[in-house]
Amino acid sequence: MNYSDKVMEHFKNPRNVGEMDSPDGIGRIGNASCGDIMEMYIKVKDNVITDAKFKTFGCAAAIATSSMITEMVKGKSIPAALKLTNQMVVEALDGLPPVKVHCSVLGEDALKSAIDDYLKKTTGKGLEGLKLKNNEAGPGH
Amino acid sequence: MNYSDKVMEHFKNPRNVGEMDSPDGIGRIGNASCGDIMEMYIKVKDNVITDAKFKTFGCAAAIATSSMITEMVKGKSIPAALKLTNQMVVEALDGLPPVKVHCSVLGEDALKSAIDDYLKKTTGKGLEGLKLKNNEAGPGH
Amino acid sequence: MKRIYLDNAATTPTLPSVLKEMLPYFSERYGNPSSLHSFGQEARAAVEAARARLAGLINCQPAEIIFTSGGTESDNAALFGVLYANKSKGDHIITSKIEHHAVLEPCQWLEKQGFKVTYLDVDKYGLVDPAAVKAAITDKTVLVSIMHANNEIGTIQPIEQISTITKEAGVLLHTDAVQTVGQIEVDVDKLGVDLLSLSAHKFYGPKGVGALYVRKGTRLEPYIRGGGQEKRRRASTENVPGIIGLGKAAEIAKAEINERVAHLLPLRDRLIKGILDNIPEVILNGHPVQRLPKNVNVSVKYIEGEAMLLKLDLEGIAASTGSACSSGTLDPSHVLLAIGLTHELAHGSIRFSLGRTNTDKDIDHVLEVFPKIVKKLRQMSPLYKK
Amino acid sequence: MKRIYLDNAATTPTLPSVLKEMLPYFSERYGNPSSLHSFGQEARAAVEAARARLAGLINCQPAEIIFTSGGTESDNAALFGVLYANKSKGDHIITSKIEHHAVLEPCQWLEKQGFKVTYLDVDKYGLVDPAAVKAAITDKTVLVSIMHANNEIGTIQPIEQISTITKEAGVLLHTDAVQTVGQIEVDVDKLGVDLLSLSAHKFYGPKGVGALYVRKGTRLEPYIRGGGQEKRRRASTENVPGIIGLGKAAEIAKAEINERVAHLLPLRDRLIKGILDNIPEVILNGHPVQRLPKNVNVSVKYIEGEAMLLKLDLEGIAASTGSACSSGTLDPSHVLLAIGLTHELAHGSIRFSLGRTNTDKDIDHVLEVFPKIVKKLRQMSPLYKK
Ligand SMILES: Cc1ncc(COP(=O)(O)O)c(C=O)c1O
Ligand SMILES: Cc1ncc(COP(=O)(O)O)c(C=O)c1O
Repeated sequence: MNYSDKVMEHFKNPRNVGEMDSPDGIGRIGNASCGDIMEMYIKVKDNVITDAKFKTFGCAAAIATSSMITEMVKGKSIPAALKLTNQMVVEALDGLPPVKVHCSVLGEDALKSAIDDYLKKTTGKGLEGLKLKNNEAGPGH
Repeated sequence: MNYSDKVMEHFKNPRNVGEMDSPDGIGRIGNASCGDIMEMYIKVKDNVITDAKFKTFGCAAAIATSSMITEMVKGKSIPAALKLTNQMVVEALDGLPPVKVHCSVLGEDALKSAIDDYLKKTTGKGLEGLKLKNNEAGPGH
Repeated sequence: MKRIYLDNAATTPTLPSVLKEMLPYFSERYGNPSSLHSFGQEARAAVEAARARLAGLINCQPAEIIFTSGGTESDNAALFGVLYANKSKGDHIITSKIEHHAVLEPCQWLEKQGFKVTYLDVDKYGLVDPAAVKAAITDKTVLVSIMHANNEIGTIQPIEQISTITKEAGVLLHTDAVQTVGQIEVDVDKLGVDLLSLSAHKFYGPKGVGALYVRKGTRLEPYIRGGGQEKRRRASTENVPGIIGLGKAAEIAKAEINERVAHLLPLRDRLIKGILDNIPEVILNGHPVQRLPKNVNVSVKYIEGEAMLLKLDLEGIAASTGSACSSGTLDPSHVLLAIGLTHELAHGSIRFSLGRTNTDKDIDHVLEVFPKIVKKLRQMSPLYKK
Repeated sequence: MKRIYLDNAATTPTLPSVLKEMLPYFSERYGNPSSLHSFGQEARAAVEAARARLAGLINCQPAEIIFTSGGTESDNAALFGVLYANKSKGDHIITSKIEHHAVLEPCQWLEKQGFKVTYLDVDKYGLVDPAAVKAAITDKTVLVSIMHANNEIGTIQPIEQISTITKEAGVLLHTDAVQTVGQIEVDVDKLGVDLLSLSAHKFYGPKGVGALYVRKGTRLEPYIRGGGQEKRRRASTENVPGIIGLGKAAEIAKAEINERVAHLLPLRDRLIKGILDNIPEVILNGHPVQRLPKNVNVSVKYIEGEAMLLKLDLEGIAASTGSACSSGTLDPSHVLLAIGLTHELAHGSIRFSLGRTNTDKDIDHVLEVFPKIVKKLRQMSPLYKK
């Protein structure tokens, strides 16, 4: 596969791998039958994402995307994190092969699901108008 | 073309090329539209073919066949010459490529036409039951 | 870093001795075999010598061999050529669900043109049941096409049993032997097939050249049309160096075939055993015994194939996977699904295919590196709960 | 004996510099470009570099190039692929009577499947009349296929004028440029074509590899089916060494093209003049000016082509003929008949096709030897009356 050095670097040394003790939000996206599952955990303090972790079943692009997006959201406020698009993740990775762009969509969706989960837990209602780009599976699927 | 050495030898050095002054029989077979024309001239004395010559428009196989058949009939009696088949010419040439076997048929036909012509001139009637194998053209065509 | 090539089912290196025979036919003996002059005739003679060598490997007459551009064209030409040439006889093909795409896609195209295709199921080992072939034959059946051995899981089909049935029924039998020619014995008479596809680059010949064996008397419409080459059965200026390479590869294969099998079987079995013993929750795909000597295919639970493949590549080990992530489509290998694997297990498959030069040391290295890779990826997997 | 190769329209030697670039891809960088590991990726990169080189030669985007097994496959794939992909639009093809068999035979096959084909006449020089193309277009016409230059008589067609017409009519235009790519300028935009066939071995690349240019947006069904290669437009493991050879041959052709033309034109014209001046009753076939720089084709009255060819071969000169005697069929060249030659003249044709390394000395030799051969054969001919 024709991956950028950045993708390979994140695949070789993924950041923020693992589960989180008592996370403030959890997002789970994808399913094994399409070959990708991402779980994202966030810690939030004063409306700012202070930590993020992930577990991913998937290809190198899925793993690199997960790693990159957890790096990108750390330190961002919830509104700022919500502005993160899969396109920005792809750019941060110096591009993805066309057939792999859907992995970055999963990453964006996993993050949004985690924020949705956090909001539900704290405000009782989830992300307004939450629409996941990847229509294969909803949160918690 | 995958010709035997014998064919190539007769093609390079064809025997008995040329016309004949006052031949006793002339056979002409084939036509230019199928790419082969053979003219055969025979001299007959006491029912024996004492000389044979040819002119041929055609490929190497046609030329070699003509050369070989003129060699083969010289010294043969008319009945013996009539027993000459294209198969015998092919064998004498150490074989011909399958697509070229029709050239040897032309040779046999040219010889028969020449004998037919000789018989017509001498006896007033031609070769009984003359059937040329090559149905493209009759004698003198 | 030493690189270990374990993807011999995808392609093999051209043997130096094969390349050596090809070389003069590029820039020196470059004639077109259809040309009548001496340049052409020396090329023609070389092509015919190569045909005889290949005939020697699969035990047929040289005239029964049509040179093609590879296994895919051979498969396309066989299916298309038999069906169109026998339209008056019938319109029905029987094949299996685990054929190579080079058979399946032409079948799908033929269906669009009105032909009928039966795709037979296979059992969990990937075996076609000869009785199912028999049951599927109708009076409209023209051709049965069952591969000799599967490229992914290595299962070898009971072609001899199937040919007994097709002969009885008066139906033609084609086999895609791309994965077996040069690897195990392939004898068209013993197999009893009427058509057989092969490809040079799968057994140490060059890429871009293959052949279709067509039993004498079998009616076949040409697929590539336009000239008198290959006795009007396959047009186009012959790939002379490629054909010579194929001929030489066949000659070497014939001499080496027993040696090749004897060399690979213990390596294959050690690798299978080593993986199954050292990594928990791994299953072997394909038949345990009726299996290509070069083929090892396992599914590793909880992790995905492309990730494994790339981790192995980073350690210098070249392998392959049936995961969808590697193919650019959303579906994993149709073969792995057909033998009953879940999508998850199909995505978690990895294939090692061994070759002539692999050694015990190579196996050692894989067995050292691979369990660690699996462990790392599992630690990252949300599906894996220790 | 020095051999003089004057059959460059049949095939050309692979340039040593082309072969040199191919060599590592046989036994060292042997990966399958579809493989994800490093062996595969280095092969993939090389294939894409070759694609870019070829795109540079014909002035297209790399993505518009599909690699094939040669000119014949490219022609088959173009005709079949366009007609089947555009079935809803129409069913009519327009072509000419002097196309290569690689175009004519697929047309005949398509006719059997119910498609309609118009075969346009040509004038005595072998030119297609653009007005005739225009007149033949109906609302069912999908494709016009007219060759860029004829392989036998060298006549170059007015493709630019034809493309003005096809564009206006909204009809696709294919050209068989097997004889022009690498020989004269070929620019797909200047020509205005939608599809173009080429073959490596006609311009100093290896045999068994070619390409089909398909303008972006043109619908095309694949012809060789079975895998995701070439963006699903042509299945089969890529012929990596062959493709790299094609790329290198393209790069060299681009650099040399003006030089090639400048070198061949005077040689061609000297040979034509020399033959016409020194041998009575000879006619030049093809167009006197709109003609491939390499092509000399004459008909010699009263004698047959194969005999001339073999006599020349005995003198070390390699040529070609349109005589039936060379083809194994009963009919002489359809091209020579289409330009109005009698059977006798068609049988008496001989083609010399020049190449990169031919010299004035070679021409001298032909002009010394050929008249003598003609004289000898005429002395043997029953048609020749001095
Ligand atoms: C079983 C099988 N059939 C057909 C093919 C196609 O062969 P090729 O790539 O030479 O066209 C392959 C390999 O790709 C194969 O493994
Ligand atoms: C005009 C033309 N088209 C097509 C072809 C076929 O090319 P190939 O022999 O590479 O298949 C040739 C040469 O044989 C040709 O001259």
